[in-house]
Amino acid sequence: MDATVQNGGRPAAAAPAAIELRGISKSFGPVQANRDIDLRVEKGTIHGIIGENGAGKSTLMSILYGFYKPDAGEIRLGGRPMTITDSQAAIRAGIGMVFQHFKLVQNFTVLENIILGAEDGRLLRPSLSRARGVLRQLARDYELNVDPDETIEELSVGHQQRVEILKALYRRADILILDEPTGVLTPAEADHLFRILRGLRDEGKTIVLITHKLREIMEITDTVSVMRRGEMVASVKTAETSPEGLAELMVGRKVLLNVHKAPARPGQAVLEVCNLKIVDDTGVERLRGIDLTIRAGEILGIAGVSGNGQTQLLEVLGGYPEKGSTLSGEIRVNGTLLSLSGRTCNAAERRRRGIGHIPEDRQVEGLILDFAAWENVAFGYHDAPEYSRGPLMDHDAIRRDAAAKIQRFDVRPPNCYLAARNFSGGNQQKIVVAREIERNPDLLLIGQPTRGVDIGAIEFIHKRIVDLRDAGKAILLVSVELDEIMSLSDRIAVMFDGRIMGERLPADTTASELGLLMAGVDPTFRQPEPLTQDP
Amino acid sequence: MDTMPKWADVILTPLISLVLAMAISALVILAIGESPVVALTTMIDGALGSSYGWGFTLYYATNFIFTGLAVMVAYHASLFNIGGEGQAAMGGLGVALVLLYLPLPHWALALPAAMIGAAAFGAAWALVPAWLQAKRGSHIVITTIMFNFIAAAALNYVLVNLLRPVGSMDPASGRFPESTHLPKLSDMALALGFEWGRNTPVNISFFVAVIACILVWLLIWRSRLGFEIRAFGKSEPAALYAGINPVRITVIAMLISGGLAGLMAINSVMGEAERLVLNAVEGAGFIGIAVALMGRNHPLGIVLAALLFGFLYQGGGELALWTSIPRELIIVIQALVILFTGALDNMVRMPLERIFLAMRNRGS
Amino acid sequence: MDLNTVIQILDSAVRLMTPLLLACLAGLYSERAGVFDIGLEGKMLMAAFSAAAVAALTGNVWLGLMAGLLGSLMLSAIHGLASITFRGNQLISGVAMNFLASGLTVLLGQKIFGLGGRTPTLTPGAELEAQVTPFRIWLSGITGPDAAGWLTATPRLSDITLPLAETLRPVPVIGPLYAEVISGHSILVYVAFLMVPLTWWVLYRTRFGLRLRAVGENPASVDTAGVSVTRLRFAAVAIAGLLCGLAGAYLATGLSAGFVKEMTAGRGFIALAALIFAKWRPWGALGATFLFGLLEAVANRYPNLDLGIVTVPSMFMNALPYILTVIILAGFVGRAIPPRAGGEPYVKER
Amino acid sequence: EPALIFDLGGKFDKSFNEAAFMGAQRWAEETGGTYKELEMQSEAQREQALRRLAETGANPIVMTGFAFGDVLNQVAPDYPDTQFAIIDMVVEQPNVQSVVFTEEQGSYLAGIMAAMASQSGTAGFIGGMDIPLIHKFECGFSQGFKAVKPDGAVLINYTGTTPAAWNDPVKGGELAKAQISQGADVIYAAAGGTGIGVLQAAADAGILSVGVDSNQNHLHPGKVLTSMVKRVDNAVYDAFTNGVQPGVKVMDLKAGGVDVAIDDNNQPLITPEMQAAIDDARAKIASGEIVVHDYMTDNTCPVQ
Ligand SMILES: Nc1ncnc2c1ncn2[C@@H]1O[C@H](COP(=O)(O)OP(=O)(O)OP(=O)(O)O)[C@@H](O)[C@H]1O
Ligand SMILES: Nc1ncnc2c1ncn2[C@@H]1O[C@H](COP(=O)(O)OP(=O)(O)OP(=O)(O)O)[C@@H](O)[C@H]1O
Ligand SMILES: [Mg+2]
Ligand SMILES: [Mg+2]
Repeated sequence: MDATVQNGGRPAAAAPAAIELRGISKSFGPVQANRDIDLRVEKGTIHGIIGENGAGKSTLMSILYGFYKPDAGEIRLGGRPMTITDSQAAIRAGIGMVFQHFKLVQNFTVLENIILGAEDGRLLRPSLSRARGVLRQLARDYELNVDPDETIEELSVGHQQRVEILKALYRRADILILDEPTGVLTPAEADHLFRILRGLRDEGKTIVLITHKLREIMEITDTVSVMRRGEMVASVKTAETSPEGLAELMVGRKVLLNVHKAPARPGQAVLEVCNLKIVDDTGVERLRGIDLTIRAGEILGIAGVSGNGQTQLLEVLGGYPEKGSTLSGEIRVNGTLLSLSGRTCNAAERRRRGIGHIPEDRQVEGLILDFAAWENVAFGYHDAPEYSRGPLMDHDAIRRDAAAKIQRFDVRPPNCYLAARNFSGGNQQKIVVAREIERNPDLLLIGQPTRGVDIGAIEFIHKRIVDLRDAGKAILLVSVELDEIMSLSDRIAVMFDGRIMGERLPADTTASELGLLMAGVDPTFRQPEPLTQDP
Repeated sequence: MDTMPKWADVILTPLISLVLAMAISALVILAIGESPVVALTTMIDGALGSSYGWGFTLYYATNFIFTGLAVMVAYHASLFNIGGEGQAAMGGLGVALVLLYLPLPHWALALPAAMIGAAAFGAAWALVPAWLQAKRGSHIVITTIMFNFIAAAALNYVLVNLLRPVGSMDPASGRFPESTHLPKLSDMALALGFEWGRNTPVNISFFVAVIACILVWLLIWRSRLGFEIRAFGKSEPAALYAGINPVRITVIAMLISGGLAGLMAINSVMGEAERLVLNAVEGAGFIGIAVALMGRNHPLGIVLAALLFGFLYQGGGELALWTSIPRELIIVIQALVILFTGALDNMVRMPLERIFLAMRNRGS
Repeated sequence: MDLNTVIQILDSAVRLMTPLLLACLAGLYSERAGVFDIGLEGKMLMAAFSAAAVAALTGNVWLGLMAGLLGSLMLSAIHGLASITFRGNQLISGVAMNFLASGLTVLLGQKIFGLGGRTPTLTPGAELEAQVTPFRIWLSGITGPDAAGWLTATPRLSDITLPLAETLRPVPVIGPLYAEVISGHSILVYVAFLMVPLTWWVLYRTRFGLRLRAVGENPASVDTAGVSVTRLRFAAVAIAGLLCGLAGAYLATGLSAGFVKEMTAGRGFIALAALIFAKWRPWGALGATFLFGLLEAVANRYPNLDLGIVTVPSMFMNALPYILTVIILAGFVGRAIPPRAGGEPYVKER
Repeated sequence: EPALIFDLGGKFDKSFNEAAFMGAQRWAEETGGTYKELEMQSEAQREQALRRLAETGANPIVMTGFAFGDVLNQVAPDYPDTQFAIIDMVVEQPNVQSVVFTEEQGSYLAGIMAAMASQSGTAGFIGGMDIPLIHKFECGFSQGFKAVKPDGAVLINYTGTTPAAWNDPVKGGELAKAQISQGADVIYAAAGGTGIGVLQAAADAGILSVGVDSNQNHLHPGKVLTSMVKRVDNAVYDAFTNGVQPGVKVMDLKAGGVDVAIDDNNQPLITPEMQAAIDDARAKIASGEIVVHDYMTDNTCPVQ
């Protein structure tokens, strides 16, 4: 199955390939991340790479970028053999890379981040003013607008990614590698990114795109390679393949790409939120009066561009509103009023009331990366009676329980002693999902359940969420993936600027209608909401 | 991941590091014109060669176990407690007040009472920095450093003006009542019918220290509180998500830490000096940092590191006492041991890993 | 409190803050680059010893200064090796440096001078003469007597009178302030104060500074930009060494005349506290160290504060700077966020 | 073979340990004998050192510093055949000689000299660690000063409350400068290594200083008014040469235990009147006509 495609989507006949990798191998200690890999990418094409979590995609691209040194193999660029010893060499060879986890300095401005490592001289001032000019040019050419004087921590992830792309372009990259660029983007942002990428390709630049989303592969790439367990299993023209085919190549079995679920049979109201407001410590109103109800046996999906209050909503419901913020309104679960401040407003108390929570960021909130998997399975429920023996924790009981959950959720490797850090993102997510779902909560809060997770795992996680609903539980699902929202939810609410813009049934709406709502436009009233904040 | 068997990492690496440290120390000794062989044999003989030497080694180790545990507990909550020195000094004050002013007819009563006094004073001295860190975000490293200085001044004031017997030159309290003197290990050995460590200060506090190690181990790795402390130490946002209260954990961890540091006083003040002297801590609070870090913040490691430092203290003391080698040499040796086993350990580990990987690849 | 008292206290504060300021800036470079350094104390001590020892042996304070810088740099190199090259624990390494300096200075001092770790007093006199003579003879054998005379000129840093100090003195308030507080310090005091704007400029206006700050916040960003993390961090640690060297040399050859064991007396730790206080910023460092210097100077000036009804005991006045630090920290400064990558060795990962 | 144990400050403390060391050295040079000497690392070693020396047959065993008192009290009865001498502390045991110095008397003389040398009528005292022993120096000095200049003032500073106070010449110098700015023109330093900084600052400012314990006049010839010498060296020398007589041995002014040092370095500073005043006070103290109050007896000082 080792078909190497000779030609990309553009006619480039006999020209040498922009990138040619031959026999690349790389191991980390005992783990072989890449095994004898060949890859050929034509100039002026977009080449996709897909594969399960941990298949070796990021490693391969990091080698190309000089970030890791291969154990064996050869790199050719434009037909010429290159030794890329470090990232500086890669940059000089015209390679730019946007890493899965951005390499930006959080408290620097955009401009400072852009020139870092590519300054013109010893003093910053000339570099900064030149970069400002170049940036303006790039912004015009590629619709890459960012405020050069904003610090990174104040930017949305989408904008942070623009900065990463600008960094590469500023260094005049001809080859641009993007590692899971859309994992954190909203659909609109992703569309924008693809427009930019197409523009770059049309200018003759070569783009390598790592992604878990087959839709994106089909939409934008010219050719695609599939990796599995450190090996390259296929390279094909995108036009000659199908999502199902790719999925099967990738996972090694048939994958259901759509969720099958029975119609919902909603019962009593489990969660009732009434006029919930939050003002944060800087005085900005983050939630402006949220009203919503979720009943037993239904999934309420919340769509919206990230940063419109979803995070705050999840945090408040989860019992840990941001420090220094002021709350008002009412939250009831199963009819009981929850406190919004004070000693009884904490996550442990909420769990006792039957609220489970899969947080948006598994690595920062959901897991303690240095803890073993079994400890993470108890995390948050560590004072549960079945985990205790007198004043101490019953480790045997926890491990038994953890092993069983890991088994049921097909976490790989099924080793409950391994530190969470050493699982791939998809498997980390499965640990969190297992922990929360298996507690059988009356209400489950879910934030971005499948961010960065491979399709095999997505299929699995979606199925479990639906199972929980069918068991008569209420689910609040927050996701920036419209596909996910549309296919999982029984009702969809769209959040914009701290408000619910409207509610729709999945069958009665379209992606474009939701998109408008997400942008703060209510198409039914044909009257745009004011974009400015209330005084 | 695991390129090296665990035993190699836990035993071989520190051992080779220790040998390297000793080799450099030998060079230093040569450089000042003394004989490394004599120095080494004096140290080993003096510290480990007799029950007498062991008696001192264990006495010092007891101090270091307490301060090491103190640093460790705070460290697991990601708090760097440099205040062991001041907390231990205050613990000494607690011990002295209890023993001087409470009528305690027997050591078996005096010990728990003194332990409560020591732990309470030590913990109280840690409370303000803890609270300021939790509530106001004042950096605990500065506040605990400041509290060391403040403790020194306060203790000086109390000893000179309040606890010093009239007419005494010595800024020290009076002697504690005879009835409160702790049994020495040597006495216990005699009671069992053999002679061990006569005239050495190691006393029953050593067992208290060992028990403290076990309790701290249980606390950190077996209890819910310990789970919360470690979780909070690794990630504050995750702790919030799990319903762990940062203020509560910060304060509790520091109270336990300060209490443990304070407990050192039952060994040095109650067990050895039997009165409170101005300089009762003698830097053990700072050694505790090295002990905890070298012991990889695990009670077992702390016991081993404390023994190592006990050995260096006693062996070095012997060196200073019985040879013409200046006592500062011991400080240099300590520095080298800390450096090689604590900070340069990767210098040994990296080549070892390569060797083990090569062996495994050949094997498979 | 009259003007003279104010002037005296400020003057004293300037002297007392100078070693703190230099050490604080040293810590700033190192920690801004992501390498924690609790070994400031040790480096200062090593520098103080090397500077005093060489000044005593050669009779030349400038050679002493060089030696001080080298002594401190040596410890920096070890710290860098441990915490950058071998990715060891930076705190342990710092503790080790403090122990090493504490032992080595006395050991070497005793070996060389036999004065129990003290160096000879750096003022013309018999004690110094005995040390310097062999060097002078050796030197004049090489260069001839004239150069030897020049090379062995001053064993100790002298104070500099700034221009117009005497002329301006009669001007009320400003005159004495200028003549006493601003003028009349050792060259290293002015160097220390100039280091503040210089550091600010380097940090925020140069390429080196940009990269330095970046490597302390997110070393991966620097690494992926093709700049060596190791080299940057070593540079920062070396600068820290040089600044500690100046601080130590100032203690031994400027403020006092010779080395006494443990003479840094905890100033490295105070500098560390000042650094956190300053939130790792150069101007903040100036303010924080000035505050510490001022508090100490005030406590020195008023050893027993007589409040009429009660006399505050001297122990309390001694502890006052530390108590005030805690209060100020709790009341006004708030949370200090350290450089994000501080304390962590850089290991490549995605 | 006699033995000498130094207190924690170490034998080169620029203070009384060093003086003890000098005494032992003098004995060794004169008699050609050898002696054992011990420097300790920690508090717990006091007892260890005493016992080990006693067991190896050293005799007499001399130790410097009050901190040994408590331990010696415990240990001495176990070794009835060994003679001990302790400096700066009284230990009542049949085989212990307690050597105490009347530092207040020597300091009193220094105070007289300071008062006579002072133009401004203000003198300074800088102590090391704030402990009772140093207050004894301070109080004697103040009494002597006030005896000559009742309206004058003595400024008093202590360096600190930790052992670091003995080794901080920088702070010593700063304290001296603070006192100078308040008008002090003679400063008495009883502060070990810190005193070096005091003497230096005084010399730099062109005023006079008074050294302590050993003769420090040579450190800044012509700038050190005198040194209040405490002849620990003599005490050690005596014990080594003549053995130890149990009981309390008071090394007072009369016995030459304390005195103010006058040598070539400070001779030019000593006016005839000053010399006469010292001689007069010396005689009156010896005869009991002047009683210098000892701070230790009641923890107070009659003059302030
Ligand atoms: N820094 C590292 N240290 C040790 N092993 C590593 C490291 N980086 C990668 N690996 C190993 O290499 C393998 C491939 O990892 P890589 O990150 O390339 O996978 P990936 O295909 O990018 O996965 P994902 O889709 O989750 O991003 C992993 O299974 C892992 O075992
Ligand atoms: N430091 C490490 N040591 C050993 N193995 C590691 C290490 N870091 C990551 N791995 C391995 O790398 C593989 C991929 O990890 P990676 O960090 O790429 O997860 P993830 O794929 O990033 O998640 P996602 O792509 O969803 O963000 C995992 O199988 C994990 O076992
Ligand atoms: Mg990846
Ligand atoms: Mg990944």
